[in-house]
Amino acid sequence: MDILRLTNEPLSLESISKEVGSDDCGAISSFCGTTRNSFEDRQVVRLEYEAYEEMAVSEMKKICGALREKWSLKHIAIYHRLGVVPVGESSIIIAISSCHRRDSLEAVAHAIDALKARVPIWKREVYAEGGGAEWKQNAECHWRQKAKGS
Amino acid sequence: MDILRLTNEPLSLESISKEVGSDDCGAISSFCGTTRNSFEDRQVVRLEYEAYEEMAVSEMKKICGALREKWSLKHIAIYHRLGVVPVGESSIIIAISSCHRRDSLEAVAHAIDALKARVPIWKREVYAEGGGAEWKQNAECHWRQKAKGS
Amino acid sequence: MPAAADVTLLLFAKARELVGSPQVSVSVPTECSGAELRELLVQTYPQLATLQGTFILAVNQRYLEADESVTIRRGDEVAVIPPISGA
Amino acid sequence: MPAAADVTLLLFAKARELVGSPQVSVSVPTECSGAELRELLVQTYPQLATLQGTFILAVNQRYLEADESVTIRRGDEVAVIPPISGA
Repeated sequence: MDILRLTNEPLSLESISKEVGSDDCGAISSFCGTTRNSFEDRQVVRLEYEAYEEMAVSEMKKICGALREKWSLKHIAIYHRLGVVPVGESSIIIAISSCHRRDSLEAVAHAIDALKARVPIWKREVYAEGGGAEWKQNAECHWRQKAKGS
Repeated sequence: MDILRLTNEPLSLESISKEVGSDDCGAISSFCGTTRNSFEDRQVVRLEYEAYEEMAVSEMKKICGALREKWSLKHIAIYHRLGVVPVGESSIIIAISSCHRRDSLEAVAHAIDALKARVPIWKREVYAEGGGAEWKQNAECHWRQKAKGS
Repeated sequence: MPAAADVTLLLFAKARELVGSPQVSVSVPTECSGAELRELLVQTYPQLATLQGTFILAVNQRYLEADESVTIRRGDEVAVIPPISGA
Repeated sequence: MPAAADVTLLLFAKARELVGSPQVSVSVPTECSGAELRELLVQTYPQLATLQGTFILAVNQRYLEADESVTIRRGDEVAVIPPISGA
């Protein structure tokens, strides 16, 4: 089962972890991305996220398909938060269950990389003290890399 | 900060994750090992764990030292449950925070491997329907591997 | 004149800010490449010029590579996608 | 007779079940290798024979390799450690 959600609500690692839990699997690996309080010496007040929602979910489904081709996984949950995400709170939680830990550990690392490369979600970083705001770009964005290479 | 605990109480991924969270770090990776309901076609009723507690904590500290030599980590939490762990509940939670995700993702994978190889904790698997109980052995136990090699 | 189709153009993040709207209607050729379509959109919306070279397009929620050809029909959804920054 | 010391012997998991106690007092040589100490403990507690070849020892909470020499003092803590199965 793939559980893919875009939500404006705070994310709960406990409940997402329980969603992927299964009595016949012994491993749950997860990754939690949170809002940091600074970026290159500038104080971050909050992040604001927006998404091309339908396409984001579609791209997440493709990621799940690719993960399942490579690893033996039970459940995959990918939750991305939209709207304002204050400092210290989670913008992304990925949790994956498997019978053997290697599968879910490797799959989680791959999932976050793939999400940062392909899922159409954008982050605006808002700074303190009149420092303004800025749309960010993932280093992993899959066409930024192509542009660099050409 | 290293948070190392052996406890007979249920483990909470949410609260352990919060313990390692930090406003200046954007990544928390975690691993959760749970009691599976079967082992090689036998139905497992529960697991029972015991530890050489002082040495277990000492070995966990060594693991943390090794992790910090290789990766840039903020906080490391390793919680292992002792006593009875029913099916579906967690026996181990490892959560690690870092500024960059690669560090905590790789460190968690390494931590669980190192724990299974070196930390003196033992698991007794109790089976259903008069199937008895059995002390288990990790494939990763560091001297089982040496014995095989010689 | 090659055939054209009226489509919905979705704009996100910086693109939305530059154009001043999250979506507009626009006429595009029914047969073209990603690069051609991108060029045409910048001509139609010069405000996107500062993003040129960094944005990519999606047609009906599917990424369109610069060297890829696509058939577009009336009512299709085209999206301007600036470099992503999810998670 | 080489010098001897009385130590606390801790027993865990299967070893505890075999010997029937979590800890006992035992006299061991003050200088020996891991292999020698293990051999002596199996002689002292034949119940451990079924674990021979699979257990390792720890002295004062530190693993003792078979080919490693150790100095043991009165009151030290020696542990019989069957193959581990944590997590």
